[in-house]
Amino acid sequence: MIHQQPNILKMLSESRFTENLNNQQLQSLCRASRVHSLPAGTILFQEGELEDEVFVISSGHVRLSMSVPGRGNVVLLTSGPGDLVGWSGLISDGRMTATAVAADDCVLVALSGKRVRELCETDPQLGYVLMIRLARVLSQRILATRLQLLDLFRPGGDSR
Amino acid sequence: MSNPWQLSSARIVEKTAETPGVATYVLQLTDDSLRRRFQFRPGQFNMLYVPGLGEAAISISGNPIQEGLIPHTIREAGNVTHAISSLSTGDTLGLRGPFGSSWPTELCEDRDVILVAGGIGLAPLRPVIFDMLSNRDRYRRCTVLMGARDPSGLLYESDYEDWKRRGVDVLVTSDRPADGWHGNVGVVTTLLDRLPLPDPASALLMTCGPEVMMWYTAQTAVARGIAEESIYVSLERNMNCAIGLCGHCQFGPHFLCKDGPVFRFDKVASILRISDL
Amino acid sequence: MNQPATSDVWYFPKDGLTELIRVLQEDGFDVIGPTVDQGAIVYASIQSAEDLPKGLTDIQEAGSYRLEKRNDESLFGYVVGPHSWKKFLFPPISVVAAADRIEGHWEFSTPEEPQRPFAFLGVRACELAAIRVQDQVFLKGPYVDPIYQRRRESAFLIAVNCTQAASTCFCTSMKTGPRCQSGYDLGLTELKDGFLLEIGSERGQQLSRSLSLRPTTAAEMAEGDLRRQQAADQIHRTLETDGLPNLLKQNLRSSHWDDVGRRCLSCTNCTMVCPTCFCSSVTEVADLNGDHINRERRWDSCFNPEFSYMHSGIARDSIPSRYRQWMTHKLSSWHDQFGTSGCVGCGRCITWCPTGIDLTVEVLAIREAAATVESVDRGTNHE
Amino acid sequence: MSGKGDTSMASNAGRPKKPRVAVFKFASCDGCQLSLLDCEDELLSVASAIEIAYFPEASSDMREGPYDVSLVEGSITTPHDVERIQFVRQQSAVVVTIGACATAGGIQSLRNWGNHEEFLKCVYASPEYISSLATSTPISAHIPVDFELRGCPINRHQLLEVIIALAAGRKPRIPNHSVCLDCKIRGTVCVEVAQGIPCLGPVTHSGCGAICPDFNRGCYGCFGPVMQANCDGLVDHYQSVGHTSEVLLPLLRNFNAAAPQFAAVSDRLSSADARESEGSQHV
Amino acid sequence: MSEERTIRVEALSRVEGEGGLYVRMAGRVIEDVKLTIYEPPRFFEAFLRGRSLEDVPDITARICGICPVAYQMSAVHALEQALNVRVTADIRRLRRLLYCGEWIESHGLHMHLLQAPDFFGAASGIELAEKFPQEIQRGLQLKKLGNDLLEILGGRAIHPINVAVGGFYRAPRIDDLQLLIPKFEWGLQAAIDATRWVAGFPFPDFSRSYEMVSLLHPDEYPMNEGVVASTAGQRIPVEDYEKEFAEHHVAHSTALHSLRTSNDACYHVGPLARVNLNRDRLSESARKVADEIRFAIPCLNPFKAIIARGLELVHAFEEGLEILKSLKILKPARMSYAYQDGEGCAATEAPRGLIYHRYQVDSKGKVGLAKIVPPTSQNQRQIEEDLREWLPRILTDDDAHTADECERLIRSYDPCISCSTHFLKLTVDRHS
Repeated sequence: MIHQQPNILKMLSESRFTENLNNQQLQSLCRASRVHSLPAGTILFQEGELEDEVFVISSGHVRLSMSVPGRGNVVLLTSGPGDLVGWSGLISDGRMTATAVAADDCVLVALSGKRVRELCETDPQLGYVLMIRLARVLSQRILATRLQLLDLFRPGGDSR
Repeated sequence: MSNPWQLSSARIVEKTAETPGVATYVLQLTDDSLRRRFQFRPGQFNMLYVPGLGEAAISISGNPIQEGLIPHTIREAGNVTHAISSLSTGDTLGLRGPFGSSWPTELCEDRDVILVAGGIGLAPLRPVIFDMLSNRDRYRRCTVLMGARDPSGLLYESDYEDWKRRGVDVLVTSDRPADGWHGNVGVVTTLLDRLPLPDPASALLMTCGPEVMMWYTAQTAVARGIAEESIYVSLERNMNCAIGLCGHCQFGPHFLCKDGPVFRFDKVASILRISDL
Repeated sequence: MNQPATSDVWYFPKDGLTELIRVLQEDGFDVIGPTVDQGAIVYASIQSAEDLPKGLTDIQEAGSYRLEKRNDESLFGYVVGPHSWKKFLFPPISVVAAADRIEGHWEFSTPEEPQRPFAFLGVRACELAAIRVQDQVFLKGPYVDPIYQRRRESAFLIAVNCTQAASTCFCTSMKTGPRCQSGYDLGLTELKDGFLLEIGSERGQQLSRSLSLRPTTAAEMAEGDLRRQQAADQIHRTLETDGLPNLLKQNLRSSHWDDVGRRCLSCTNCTMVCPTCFCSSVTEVADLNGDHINRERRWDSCFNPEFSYMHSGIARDSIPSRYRQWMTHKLSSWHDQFGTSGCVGCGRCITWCPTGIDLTVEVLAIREAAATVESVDRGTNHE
Repeated sequence: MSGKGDTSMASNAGRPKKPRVAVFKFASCDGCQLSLLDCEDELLSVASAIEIAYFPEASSDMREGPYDVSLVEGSITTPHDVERIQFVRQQSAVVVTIGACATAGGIQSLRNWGNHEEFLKCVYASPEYISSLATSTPISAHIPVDFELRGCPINRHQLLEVIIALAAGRKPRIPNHSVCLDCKIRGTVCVEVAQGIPCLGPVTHSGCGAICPDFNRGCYGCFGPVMQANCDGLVDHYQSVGHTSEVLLPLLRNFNAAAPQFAAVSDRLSSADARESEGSQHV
Repeated sequence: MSEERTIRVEALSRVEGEGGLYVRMAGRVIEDVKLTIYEPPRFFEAFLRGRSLEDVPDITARICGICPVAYQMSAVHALEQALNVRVTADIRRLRRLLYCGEWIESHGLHMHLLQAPDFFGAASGIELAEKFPQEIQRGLQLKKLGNDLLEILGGRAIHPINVAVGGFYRAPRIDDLQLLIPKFEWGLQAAIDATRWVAGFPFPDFSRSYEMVSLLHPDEYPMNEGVVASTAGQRIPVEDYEKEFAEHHVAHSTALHSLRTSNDACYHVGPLARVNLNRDRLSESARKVADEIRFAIPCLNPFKAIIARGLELVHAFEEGLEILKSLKILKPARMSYAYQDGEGCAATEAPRGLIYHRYQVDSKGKVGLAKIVPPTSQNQRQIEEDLREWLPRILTDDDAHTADECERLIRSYDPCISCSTHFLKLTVDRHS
C-alpha cells in the first residue's frame, strides 16, 4: 500500500484535522492510514459497534444517524470534506455513537485509532496537537448541536 | 422635504406562496410618478400598512433594477403580517419607504461573496442574488449557504437550480432531521465550516437570519480567516417609525431603522452578545 | 430661528409682564407659562401675569416635590416642575397620519392640525438646552418630524434665568446652566421690582419694540448678577461627565444594574418627565365603522417591557436591562447618535421618580465599582 | 386606486359566519358585562357584527352552545361554579375573562385571607341553604383562558377592541404599561411625589385612563399588577418614607388582592407584621 | 286527581344578577312560588370589618355594577352621621347631581333595553331596535348622558372614584360639567318623549294593593335624604328603620327577605313607590308629562313602573340641568373630620328603590359593623306575592309562555340580584 502514501499525504495535509503538521508527523500518520473508498449508500460504521478506525473525509458526504424506536434511523448531521467522523476510536475503545452512511461516493482516509494513540504516546507533541484538534472538532460539533437544540426557526420564534 | 409619515397606496399584483406561512407579495405603487421614482438598494425595507392594524417593517426581496415591481416576502408573525396574509391579488395596502442601510454590493467587486441565510433571512439577501446574477462577471465565487428548520422552510427553493446554472452556488441544509430528506443535515455554520475558501482575505460574507445564527456564522467566518470588516449582518428590532424618531429599534448606539438594518459586523460585535440589550 | 444674544440689556418693572403677555397675545401667540395646579407648578396656557405662581417656591428632593410660600412676591422663584416644554413641541398624543376609506378604497394623508404658535414664558437654561437636544433629534437627522418642526419653528421663547436652585439641579455639571446663554428670543432676569431683559434674536428685537423698556442702571445689573450667582451657588449636586460615555459602555455587564433594578419600578416616570426623552409609539385609532383611522403617536417609554417587543420575544425583558438602556442611552449612546448628552441636568428624573432613584448617585456607584475592579485588576497584575 | 378587495382589510369579508358570543356570569357585581351595554354608541353596530347567542342580562333569547367567544365575568366561589366553568370551557372556542373578579378573584377573594374557622362557622350556621367555597379564585385557576381583560370595572373601549379583534381573528391590542404613563400623558401631577399620597400607579396595569390621580387620590389597583411589576420595590420605598403596613396592606388587598404579584407582597407585609408583633410579645 | 306541575325558569333574563323562578302547582292551585336567587354570596360585610371607613364607598360600590352610586351615597351619609360631619349645601347638590347621573343611566337602561321589549314580544332591546330604531337609539343616548355625567363628576360610570366620606376627592372642573348643559337640554326633551312613548305601551290590567315605601322629603324629590314613608301613612325616621323592617333568611335564596316587623308583611319599594309618595315634588316638566299622560296616583300596576321610571328620568334631567346651570367652584371639596367611636345609618333611593346602610366605626377610623339592606331584598317577597296573583291570570298549558309572563312581572321591578346577595352572613354568627 506504500504507493498510496503520497496520495494520503496530500489528503491529510488538506484536512482541517491534520493540516499544518510537520512532514515527519504527517508521514507517521500516513503509516497508520489507508485510503477508504465508500460508494454512495454504503455503511461506514454502525452505532454501538466497536470500531478501531477514525475517518477524515476527503471527498463526498457522510450521514450520521441514530436509531430511534418508531422513527428508524434519524439523520442528525451530514459531514463533508475535511470533517472527522468516528472520533470515538481516537479516545476510547471506539464504540460508535452514530451510524455513518455515505450520502454520495466518498473517499476517506481511515486512520487506525490504536496506531494513532500509540503515535501520540511516543510523540507527546504530536499527541498534544492532535488532541487539541480533536477537542476543536468536538467543540464545533457541540456548538452545532446546541444551535440545533435552540431550534432558532421554530414557529413563533425569531421572525426570520 | 416631504412628510416621512405619508403613506402611499400599493396594489398587490402578484401573490406567491413560498414556504408554510410565508408568501411573496409583489407590490406596485398605484401612483404613476411615485412608481417610476421608487428605487431601493438591496437590504432595505419598507413599512407596509394595513389600515386599522398598523405597520410592519418588511425587507424588499426583489430585483433592485426591476422598475415598478416591489416584492416582499412575508412571514405571518403578528397582527399586521397576519392581515396581509389574508389579502390577495388586486388588494391594496399602504407603503412607506424604502428605509435603512443596504448590503455592500459596491464592495463585492472581484471578491468571493458568501451569503449565509437562515429561514426567511434569505428574503433580504435575494436582491443581492439578483445583483450577482445580473453582474456575475463582476464577482469571483458566489455562494449562497441556506439553512432552514426543515426542508419545507427552504425559501425560493425552485429558483436554486436556476441560480446554480447562472453561476451562483447554492448549498442548503436542514437544521433538523426530516423524513425523506437526502440533503445536508446540520446547522448552516457547518456548511461554512467546510466551504472551500482558497482566499479568505478576499471573501465578503453577508448573513441574515436569527441573531444567534448570525453571530456564530460570523464567528465561524472569522475562524476561517474572513476579516470582521468583511462580514455584514442584518439585525432586527421592532421598528415602529422607520425614521429614527420613535426610539423602539435602538440597539446600543444604533437605530436599526436608519443606521441598520445592515451593519458591518465589527461595528456591532461588541454589543451583540450582551443579553437584553 | 433664534439669533445669538446681543449685549443690550433693558429694564422693565414687574407690571411690564402684563404688557409683554398682551403683546404676545395680540401677535397671535398662545402664551404658555408656569401656573399652579394639583400642588405643583405646571406649564399651561395663561391669560395674564395673574396666572403666574406668585410668592411660591418648590422644595425638591429625590422622590419628593412640595410647593411652599416664599417670603416675597417673586413670580419665578422656583425651578422646574413636572412638566416640560416638550409636551407642547412634541405633544403626548398627536396624529401623524390618517387613512380614510373613500368609496371602497383607502386614501392616506398626513393631516396638519391648525396650531396657534406658542410663546413660552419662563424657559430655564436647562430647558433651552433640552429644546436644543430635541431639535437635534427631530430636525437634524435624515428625517424631519413635521409635527415638531411646525410647532418649534413658530415658537417664541422667553427665557428666565434661575435665581435659585433645587437640591436636584445639576445643570452646572451638564454645562447647560444656570445662566441662559442662547437659544431664546427674549431673556429675563427677575429682580425685586422688575426684570432685566436681554434680546436673543431678531424676532425678540422686533417684539421688544412694542414694550416699554428703559436702559438698565448699574445697580440693577449688579442685582441681576447677584441673583443669578445665587442660583449657581446653590447647586451642589454633581455628575462627573468625564469619560462618562465610555465608562457606561464598558460597564454594560455591571452588577450595579441589578441593584438599581430592585428599586426601579419601571414605571416610566423618569422618561415622561425628562425634557429630552422622545420615545413614542404609533397606534391605530379607528372611528366606529373603521372608515377613518388616525395613526396616533403617543409618548412611550423604554421602561415598558413591550416597548422592545419583537415576534421572537421582548428584547429587554427585565427591569435592570431597561434601566441600563435608559441611562446608557441618555448619558452615553446619545453622544453617538446626536453628538451631545441626552441629559441637561434639570433633575426632573430624580424628583419625580416615585422611589427617588437618583441617576447622579447611580452613575457614581458604577464609576466607583469600575474603579474598584480596575484597582483589583492592577493589584493582581502587580503580584 | 381600485376599490376591489380594499374592504377586506378591515371588514371580515370572507367570513360569512358572524362569531357567536356568549356572556357568562360568576361571582361578581355585573359591572363588567354592563360595560358592554354601556357602549351606547357602538352597541347596535356591535350587535350586528356578532351573534349575541347568550347574554341573559341583555336578552331573553338564550341559545345553546357551542360559542365562538365566551366572555366570562366573575370568580369561582361555589362548588357548582367549579363545574359550571368547565361547561363554559367545553362550549367555547375562545374564553375571555373580563374584569378583576374573573382574572384575579375580585374583592371577594379577601375571604382567602379570612379567619378560616370563623368563616366556616358562619357558612355552616345554615349549611342547608348555601354552598360556598372558602376561596374565591380566578377563572384561570380552573380552565385555560385565552385572553384576560383587566379592570374593576373593565374599560368598555378595551372590551370593544377585544370583541372586534377576536371577531377579525387577530390578537387584541391592549396597552400594557403602568398607570404612571397615562398620568403623564394626561398632564396629571404625581400625587405620590407632590403630596405623599401612597399610590399603586407605578405597579398597576393601565386601562382606567389614570383617573384616580387626576381626582387627587392614589391609584388603588383596579387593573391589577402591570407586567413585571416590582411591587417589592414600591412597598420597600413606601415603608422607607414612613407608610405603615396598616396603610399599605389594605391598599394592596383591594379588588385585585389575589393577583399573584399583589398577593405575594401583601403576604410578605403581613407576615413581617406578624413576626414583629410576635417579637414584641417576647420582649 | 289534580296534576302536579312545576314551572322553572332556570335563569331570569334581562335582570341584573342571577336568579331563577320556581312555581309548584297542583292543578290550577298554586302551592309554591319561589324567586330563587342563587347568585353566590360575596360576604361584603365580613371584609368591611376592620377596613378604614374611607374604603367603604369604594368597596360597597362593588356590590353592584348597575347602581354603585346608591351604595356610595348611602355609605357616605351613614359614615358622616357616625363621624358627626355635616357637608355643605354645595357638596349636597353635587351629590344629587351624581345621583341624577345614576338614575338616568339605570332608568334609561331598564326602560329601553330591559323592560320595553316585553311589551312587543322582543327578546332584547337590540331586537326591539329593529321595530323602534329611533326610540332605542334615543334611549341609548339618554343612558349615555347619565354615564357622561358620572364620568365627569365621578371619574367613571361604573364604580366612580370621586365619592369620599365628607364630599369629593376633587372638585369637578366646572368647564367640563358645563359642556353637558346643551346635551342635557336635549336629554330633557328626549326623556319627555321617551316617557310619552312608554306610557302608550299595552299594559296588562293588573293592580295590587301594595304597601309602598320610599323616602319622603318636604322640599325635594327624594334621593339621599328624608324620612321613610309608607303609603299606609307611616313616617319613620331612618334611625328607626331596623325597628320597622327586618330581614329574614329563607332557604331558596342567597338573598334575604326584608319584611315589616309588625306583621311580617311584604312591601314594595322603587320608582312606583317614590312617584306615588312624592308626585308633587317631581320637577315641573315631569309633573306636566304625568298630567299629560294622565298618570294617576296611586298607581298600583307594577308593570307601569316603566312610566314611573320615565317620569323620574325627566325629573333627573331637569334637576340635573338646574344644578349644572348654577355651578359654583366647589370649595371645600371635602369636609375634614376626626375619627371617633360612633354609629350612623342612612337611607337613600337607588334607582330600584330604598337602600339602607348602617355602620359602627371606632376612634381609629375602622369599621366595626356594617349592615346593608338593598332594594331587591325588600321587593323579593313582594314579587313572590305578586306572582301568586298574576299566575292564574296568565296560566296556560304552555309552560314556556307562563314562564315568560312571570318573568315579565319580575322584570318590571328591575330587580338587582347582585345587590341583594351582598351579605349572607349578617345574622347568627356575629350576634350569637
